[in-house]
Amino acid sequence: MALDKNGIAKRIAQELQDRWYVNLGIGIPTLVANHIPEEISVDFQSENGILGMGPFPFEGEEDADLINAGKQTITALPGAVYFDSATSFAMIRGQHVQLTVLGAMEVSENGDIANWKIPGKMVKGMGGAMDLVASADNIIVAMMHTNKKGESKLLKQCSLPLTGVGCVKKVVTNLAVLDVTKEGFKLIERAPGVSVEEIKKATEGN
Amino acid sequence: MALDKNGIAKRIAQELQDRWYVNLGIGIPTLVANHIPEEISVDFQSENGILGMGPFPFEGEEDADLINAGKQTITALPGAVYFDSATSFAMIRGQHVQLTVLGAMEVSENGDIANWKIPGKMVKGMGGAMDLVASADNIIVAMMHTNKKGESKLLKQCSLPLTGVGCVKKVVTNLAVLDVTKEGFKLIERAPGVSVEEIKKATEGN
Amino acid sequence: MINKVVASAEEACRGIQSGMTIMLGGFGLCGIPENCISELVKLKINNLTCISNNAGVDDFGLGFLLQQRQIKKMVSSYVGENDEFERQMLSGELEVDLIPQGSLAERCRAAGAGIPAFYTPAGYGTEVGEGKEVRIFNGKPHILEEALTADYAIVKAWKGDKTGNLIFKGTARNFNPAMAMAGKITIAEVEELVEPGELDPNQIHVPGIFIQKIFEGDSYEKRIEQRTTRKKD
Amino acid sequence: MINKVVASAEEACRGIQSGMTIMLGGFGLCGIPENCISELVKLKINNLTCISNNAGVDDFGLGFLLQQRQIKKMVSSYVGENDEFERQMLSGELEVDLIPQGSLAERCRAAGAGIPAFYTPAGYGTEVGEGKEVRIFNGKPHILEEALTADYAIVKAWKGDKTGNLIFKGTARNFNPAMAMAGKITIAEVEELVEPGELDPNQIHVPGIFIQKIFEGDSYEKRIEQRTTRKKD
Repeated sequence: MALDKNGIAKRIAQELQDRWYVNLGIGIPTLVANHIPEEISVDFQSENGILGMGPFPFEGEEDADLINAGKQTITALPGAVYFDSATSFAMIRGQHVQLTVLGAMEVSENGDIANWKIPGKMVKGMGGAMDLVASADNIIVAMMHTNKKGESKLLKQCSLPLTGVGCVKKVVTNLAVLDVTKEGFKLIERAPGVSVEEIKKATEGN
Repeated sequence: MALDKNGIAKRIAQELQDRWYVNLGIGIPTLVANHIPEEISVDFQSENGILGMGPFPFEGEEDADLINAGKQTITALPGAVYFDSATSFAMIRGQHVQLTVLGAMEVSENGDIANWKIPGKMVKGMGGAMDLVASADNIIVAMMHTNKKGESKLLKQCSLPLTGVGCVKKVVTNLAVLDVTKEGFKLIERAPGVSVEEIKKATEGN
Repeated sequence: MINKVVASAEEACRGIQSGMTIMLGGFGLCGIPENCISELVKLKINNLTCISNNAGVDDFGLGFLLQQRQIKKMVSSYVGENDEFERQMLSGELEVDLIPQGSLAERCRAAGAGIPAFYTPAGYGTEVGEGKEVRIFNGKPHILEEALTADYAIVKAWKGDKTGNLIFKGTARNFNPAMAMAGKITIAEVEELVEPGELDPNQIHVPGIFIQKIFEGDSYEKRIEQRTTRKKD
Repeated sequence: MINKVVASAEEACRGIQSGMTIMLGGFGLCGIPENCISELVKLKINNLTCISNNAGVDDFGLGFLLQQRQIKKMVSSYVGENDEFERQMLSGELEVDLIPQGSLAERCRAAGAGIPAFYTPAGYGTEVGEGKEVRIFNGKPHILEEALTADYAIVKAWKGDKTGNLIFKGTARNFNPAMAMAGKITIAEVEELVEPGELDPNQIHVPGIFIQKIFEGDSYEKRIEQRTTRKKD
């Protein structure tokens, strides 16, 4: 049975290592925070200017001056710190953040990623995604294996305008975990009950 | 009668304008702070990380964590702020400091300045001088008109390694106030009782 | 101390004219200069180029200026929360220049710091990198990005003193410090204006040297864009 | 929270070896990592390249390492207060690379911020600019300066918490924040080490993400280099 969004997040959480600083994108990546193994310490960075991000506030305790990059109200854990946008991207560009998890529209077999623009449609902008993917040593993409039309999102070559080049190291989808290697996508793990054939069929790239 | 060091500093203080941020170098420039006209507000920046520098502390009130760029113990005025070296030179390079006053070994008629290195002698380093002279819109050099051998320090061309190129706008010496113009040094003012001939004789550059 | 206090948003914004480039701090609706935005609406100036990470929502923040068609061009990293914005963009009424968020912040800081250009890996190999110089450092391609300045920068802080020293609260800091450095003239509006010396000189986020005018805002709505909460057990 | 605490200077400096490049915060004797410098003397490692704005005085700060001939090369902006330094430099035992102070600070910040190179006007037309690319921006010549990194950066703060968040006091901040960002491994020694949450998250100068090891120093002499005072009236 293919994983749901929470299942994808839970699987990604297993990739986290003790003492890592992690940036989680909007959507499925945000859910990763709910599944951190108890035995490890990780800190969450949000690029609008907080390290040590905690859970959503209790009702009535929201603070308009305390949000995450998705503009959601959040809380700060003990030991948290606030900083400005230039410092935030100094952390990201300077590779002080060990892992970035983000969503994508397309990933190619050489690690290119497209997730910000569909020609002809309203373009909302790349936000911090281009900085994140160009900088991080370690990028995991969290997404569904196919789009709503059933077409593969793991391609030989991205058809949409790129967000970054050759940067994705790992993709976790509803069907599988795949590494991006010099030889293209390498199947690491199948979702429970999903066959190799199903995954191959849903994967355009090699 | 030629000016003494305090006289030079006092003359430079007349150049200061209301609402200016000012960086004073070591030596004669430091004395400028003692002669600010009462009717204007200026703030002193020291490049090691303070704006709103005050006078020396009273005896017994020295704080090892509060010094100026000359490593002297100082105080902070109400409204002062501390910052790090990168931010300090952001202020300087970004031209947020309206005036830099510094000493020099040589100034040339096109505004070059040499004040950091004498070949063959111990080189102490340029400190912040190269950043200051390359950045400031407004640089006044405070120095004696001639060196200890009686040789002019206002030259056609600097003989010592340069600190900055074409950056000095005004020179105040013990003998005169001179502007640096496209046509070279222009005599603006003589020290009391100093003749034009004396100044010409002591000035190699035009 | 150099006194930067002006009486009101009206006095602060005097001098801002049609056709100018204006930077505005904030991330989403968090840390935006609400009082100056209202004043810009009142001034009825237009053809503005606005540099701001986001473009507000339909009925708050920069959305007010969009409703009045005062903005000719937006320079932002993400503009997804505003129907009027979308309409004007798709119809071609509004120019939009999209910049990676980190490059936007660094380009503002660079302008304020006298760094005319720097290399960054962000955007290499994408539309953002087109036409820009590419250079390899440490085996990795980077593109050259130039400093970004503005006729006016308008920032919003939590506390400020009369000489312009600013302190921010929480994630309302965001783009405000870098933009405060980048404006040819920088206006700061604050929730609380105090005397010089009342703020600890160790704890100031933006030194007053970067600020030309400061005033205490009349009122702050501080609207929340995405109210997310959890229930107590 | 990620715990960065180590027991002592000895544990913090374990891993620093002969031949390495080490950054040390401080300006003059103000804000220098006294406990780690003592530990480096004890370790008897040598052939070090030290990046520090100054080189201490004969009997304090980096002077201790110079006395023991542990330094092969100094990278500084000003080194005028040290006779032993002068002797070693003039005799050719010690290499010295002099860098304009602002470029030194910005090159450290750049390394920490993932900016491999930037343009600055400082040093154009001087020995510092020789061999460096020159480019005109806004009609003014600038030179290209590259980021400056180190195997270890050692910084000294006033207060720190267990996750590495740092707060400085007065002008003892100086080069410490930029160097904290630039080290491949950064060690922070602090006068007072507290629990996470004890420092106000709004008032931290260096976020803990830049720090790998932190400890409370045993003792600080905090020597004053130029004791200047005035008399009470």
